[in-house]
Amino acid sequence: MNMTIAISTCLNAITLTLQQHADEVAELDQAIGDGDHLVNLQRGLTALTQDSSSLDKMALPEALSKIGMTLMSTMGGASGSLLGSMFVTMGKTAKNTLADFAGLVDIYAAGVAAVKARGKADIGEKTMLDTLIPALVSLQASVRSNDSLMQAMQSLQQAAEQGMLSTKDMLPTKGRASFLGERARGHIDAGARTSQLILSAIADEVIQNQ
Amino acid sequence: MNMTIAISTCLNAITLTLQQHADEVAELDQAIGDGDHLVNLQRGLTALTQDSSSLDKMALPEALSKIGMTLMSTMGGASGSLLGSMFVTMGKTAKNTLADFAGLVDIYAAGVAAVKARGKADIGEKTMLDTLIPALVSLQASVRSNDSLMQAMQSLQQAAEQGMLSTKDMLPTKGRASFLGERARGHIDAGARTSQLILSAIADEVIQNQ
Amino acid sequence: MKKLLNQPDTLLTESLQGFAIAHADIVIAETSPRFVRRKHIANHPKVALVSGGGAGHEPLHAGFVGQGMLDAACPGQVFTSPTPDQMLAAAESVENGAGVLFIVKNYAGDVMNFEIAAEMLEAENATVLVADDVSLPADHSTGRRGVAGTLIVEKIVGAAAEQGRDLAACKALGEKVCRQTASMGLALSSCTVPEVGKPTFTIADNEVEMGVGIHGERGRDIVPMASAETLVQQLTETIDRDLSPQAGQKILLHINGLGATPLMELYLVFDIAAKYWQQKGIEIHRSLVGNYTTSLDMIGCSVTVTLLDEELIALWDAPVHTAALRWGC
Amino acid sequence: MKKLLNQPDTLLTESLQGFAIAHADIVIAETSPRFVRRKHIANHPKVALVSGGGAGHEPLHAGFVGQGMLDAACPGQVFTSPTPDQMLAAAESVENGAGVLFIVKNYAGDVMNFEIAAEMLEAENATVLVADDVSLPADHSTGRRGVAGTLIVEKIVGAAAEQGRDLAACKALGEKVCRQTASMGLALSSCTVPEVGKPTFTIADNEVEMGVGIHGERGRDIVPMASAETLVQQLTETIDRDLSPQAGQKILLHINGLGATPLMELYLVFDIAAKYWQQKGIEIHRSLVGNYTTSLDMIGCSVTVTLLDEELIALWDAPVHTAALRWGC
Ligand SMILES: Nc1ncnc2c1ncn2[C@@H]1O[C@H](COP(=O)(O)OP(=O)(O)O)[C@@H](O)[C@H]1O
Ligand SMILES: Nc1ncnc2c1ncn2[C@@H]1O[C@H](COP(=O)(O)OP(=O)(O)O)[C@@H](O)[C@H]1O
Ligand SMILES: [Mg+2]
Ligand SMILES: [Mg+2]
Ligand SMILES: [Mg+2]
Ligand SMILES: [Mg+2]
Repeated sequence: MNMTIAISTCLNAITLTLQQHADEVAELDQAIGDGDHLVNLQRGLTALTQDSSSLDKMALPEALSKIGMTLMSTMGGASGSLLGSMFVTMGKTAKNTLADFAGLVDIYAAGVAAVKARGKADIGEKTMLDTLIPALVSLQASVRSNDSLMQAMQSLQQAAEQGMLSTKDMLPTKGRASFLGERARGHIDAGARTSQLILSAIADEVIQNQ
Repeated sequence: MNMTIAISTCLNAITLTLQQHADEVAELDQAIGDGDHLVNLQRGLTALTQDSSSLDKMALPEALSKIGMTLMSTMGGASGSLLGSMFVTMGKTAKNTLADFAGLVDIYAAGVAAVKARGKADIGEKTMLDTLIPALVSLQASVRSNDSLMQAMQSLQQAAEQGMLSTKDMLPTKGRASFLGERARGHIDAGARTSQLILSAIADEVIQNQ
Repeated sequence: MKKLLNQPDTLLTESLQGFAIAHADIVIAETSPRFVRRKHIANHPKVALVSGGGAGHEPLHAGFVGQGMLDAACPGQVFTSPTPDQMLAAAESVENGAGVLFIVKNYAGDVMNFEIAAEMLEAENATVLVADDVSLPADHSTGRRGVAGTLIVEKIVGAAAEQGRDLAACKALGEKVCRQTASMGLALSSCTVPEVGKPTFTIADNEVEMGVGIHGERGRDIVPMASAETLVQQLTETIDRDLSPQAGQKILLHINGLGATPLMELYLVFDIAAKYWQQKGIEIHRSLVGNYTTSLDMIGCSVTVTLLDEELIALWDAPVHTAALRWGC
Repeated sequence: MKKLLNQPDTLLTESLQGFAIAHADIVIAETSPRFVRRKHIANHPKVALVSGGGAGHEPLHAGFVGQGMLDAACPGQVFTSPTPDQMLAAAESVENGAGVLFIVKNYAGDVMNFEIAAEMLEAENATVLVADDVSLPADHSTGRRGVAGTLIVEKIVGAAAEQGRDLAACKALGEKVCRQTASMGLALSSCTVPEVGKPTFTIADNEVEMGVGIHGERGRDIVPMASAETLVQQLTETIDRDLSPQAGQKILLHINGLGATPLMELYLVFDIAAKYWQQKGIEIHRSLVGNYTTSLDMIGCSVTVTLLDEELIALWDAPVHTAALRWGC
């Protein structure tokens, strides 16, 4: 399987999808958060995009670490520390992992574990993890069943979307939305939505790049 | 001519007319003043009304002084000091003046002079004086030409109304409205309007009481 | 109207009760007639500083009663000057042999009511009229309005009175500060007088009221909504034309919020104004940023500049202990 | 959105520049990464107090940097926790041998970013987590939020650090103040985040958001608009249930405005809250009324109570010289 796509390509795709869903995402964090999630992510993305040509030239471990450090020092907020920790950890893991499909899934798994650890959270708490974990489970299943890259990416997209949608009826127990208690039910979590948009955009790029 | 009407009767009539024109008066002071003129006047009136039975029993000089002191200590604002000074001065003048029609006009003249002195203002400056002075001129003319009380009161009402209306196109040079300069043109002065409403209500009472 | 209150007509009394409890260590609030005075009256003759004005400008004036500033303040109804009996009672309660100096913002209502009080007061007294609003021409028919510069007069003269200057000297000093102080304000919104219950005026999203006073009234002109840079420039340039400070001049730069402007924005305004003056070689020697002379819940700000000399700097720096301004003790 | 600004994304930087000029006598503002620190670092080892959080709460935290309170503060973007590199740089710039105490409001973003900074910092360090919002149950899944009680922790621990207490003692003291402090807030309006440009939520004229945090978010419940008496009662009763002070207990009563509430109304709230406690035989021993922990231009307030003992009283009264809180010097 050929999975080499440039980081800059991914960044452009992510920037585009967030632009297209900007109002929706902003409103999600306004409804049950504090309204800054879109701007936080975009600040991080802008910083990464400025670095994209040098990121393209780096080896995967360095690139992932650099992405993590950049997100950590530009985003702020809950999502900044979580995504920052995720990528820094992925960078560390990548150093000792073969970057084939299974290896990339392992690297992603390490990233998701870092989010769980940093956020002291798990699936079912109405956070980005409700996207990230189902996506991981789907990827791991694809590795086990030797899916084609196309199949793997499509299942990933489905799993991420289902996970994202599942946050709608959840009672939040982590992050700002938890303070609203029952009032937060009926709203999708902003971080779950952006994670899903990002994963889906990357998957599209992988599919197109085949 | 019989002019004895109870102060309480006048107060009730004034209270009623201000209630009927409350929104209009409030809006006049909101447009080119600071929006408190109606409330200031009503605060003064409420205080007078509480005292009305004792006011009814007093001799004219004492009653006028008492009204002046009460307005002075309850109204505040430009209008409080002006109406306060007006009535205190009328009380002083009443001590040495026969309270027939001509005498009452003299007493009123002293009150208007007090407003002019306290406010360092005159006709044409877009203030209550644009009602008070034309009303005085009309009353003095009625004295000279020996008008019937009915005639005198009707001319007074006309003069006061014309005076009040004349403030609309004036450029204000005293009071808060002066700060707005040209922007104040096109609005009637709140104090001119309330003075006119008050004079007119008293005139109606005098007419009915004949 | 959404406000935290019980009844519009009990708000002032209840609020003043709260003020008196919160600052019981330094002030006493009297209720009939209504005034606030220092808890501790000097035991030697000292010029007594008395100010007052309509409510709705909090912390002005009651928030400036205390050591090194005012001796007493009379709050009127919202935007309504207090009455002569309040001023008289306040003055009599703090006068202790060196006379009374009234500090009066130049508005018809305040001027006339304080005039009446001054005529009635037996003790020796004098008045300083504050008229710092340079949005009005110097020859305006009633004189200029008194706005946010008032607290600077109160602070500086308060320090001088505390140090024992006599009535004539305090009055002269107050007039000097007035001459050397200029202010101008703007508003992005109206405010709502509790007893009226709706905004005093309406203003479009793309409009700014330029040259406003502090009674929630419209400004001299409507100007188009623009960047803070552009708007603040209009304030500072007008002040500059009036005071014409020379390069090397030390100034006190005071940015005042009208009540509902976030502090973050006031510091932005400070930044713009400070740079304007610095580029002209003027030294920002002292500064004060915050909501000090407000118009209830109005969105807006004013810029005030006082030209400083060694005398004024020393008096500005002198200890002050009031509810809203405190340093040096 | 009507705000005094140039560009939403330059507001923070410009505002901080203004802050640095206005308070150049006591603070220095660094820009990359962004933090504010005391101008004068103690020349003997002293526990360094570092706090921070999203902007939009001004004067919290930068307004509390100075003698007797914080050593440094890191402002994030509006309502967005600062980043670990800011905290690290701030801590390293003020650490002088006695370790660093981070004072962190309990929000996921603040907690996690400060955690990362603490992991990276080589110097000895500890953290006090402020979680004083009793609108949430004590066993809330993330713990309670940190709100207006934070400044009380910063003031009291700041005084102790100034007096030379060591890191462990400062942390223990901070946790004691946290245990003895409870807050609750309400909002009559939303606020508008400059970069978003419209209110975070809408609320009907007859509704109040009860139990709000300080990020312009909705409260725990919507309650019907009512008199200040009724609304404030709900705040004080919840605090009372949590702290259960006994008759004779001395308290610090802090009424905080959320940004756009006139001071007159805050003193009314103080009056209501003070009487509630006085009727229970509680002594209002110290008080603080004003806009200290804001949510931009939100209309609303919070009530905070800290149970005092002689130790806390002495530390509260100790000299403090910051932009927003100053006494005793
Ligand atoms: N403890 C946590 N674990 C995992 N994800 C979290 C946690 N707390 C918050 N999040 C995620 O972060 C998102 C909010 O990010 P953002 O708005 O950028 O930061 P903040 O909450 O600090 O304003 C939430 O929608 C949620 O998905
Ligand atoms: N110098 C003056 N001379 C005569 N009348 C004046 C003067 N200044 C103000 N007024 C009158 O007072 C009215 C305003 O009264 P009011 O609103 O009660 O007081 P304030 O202006 O202090 O708010 C004006 O409409 C005007 O008629
Ligand atoms: Mg958020
Ligand atoms: Mg008026
Ligand atoms: Mg008025
Ligand atoms: Mg945030």
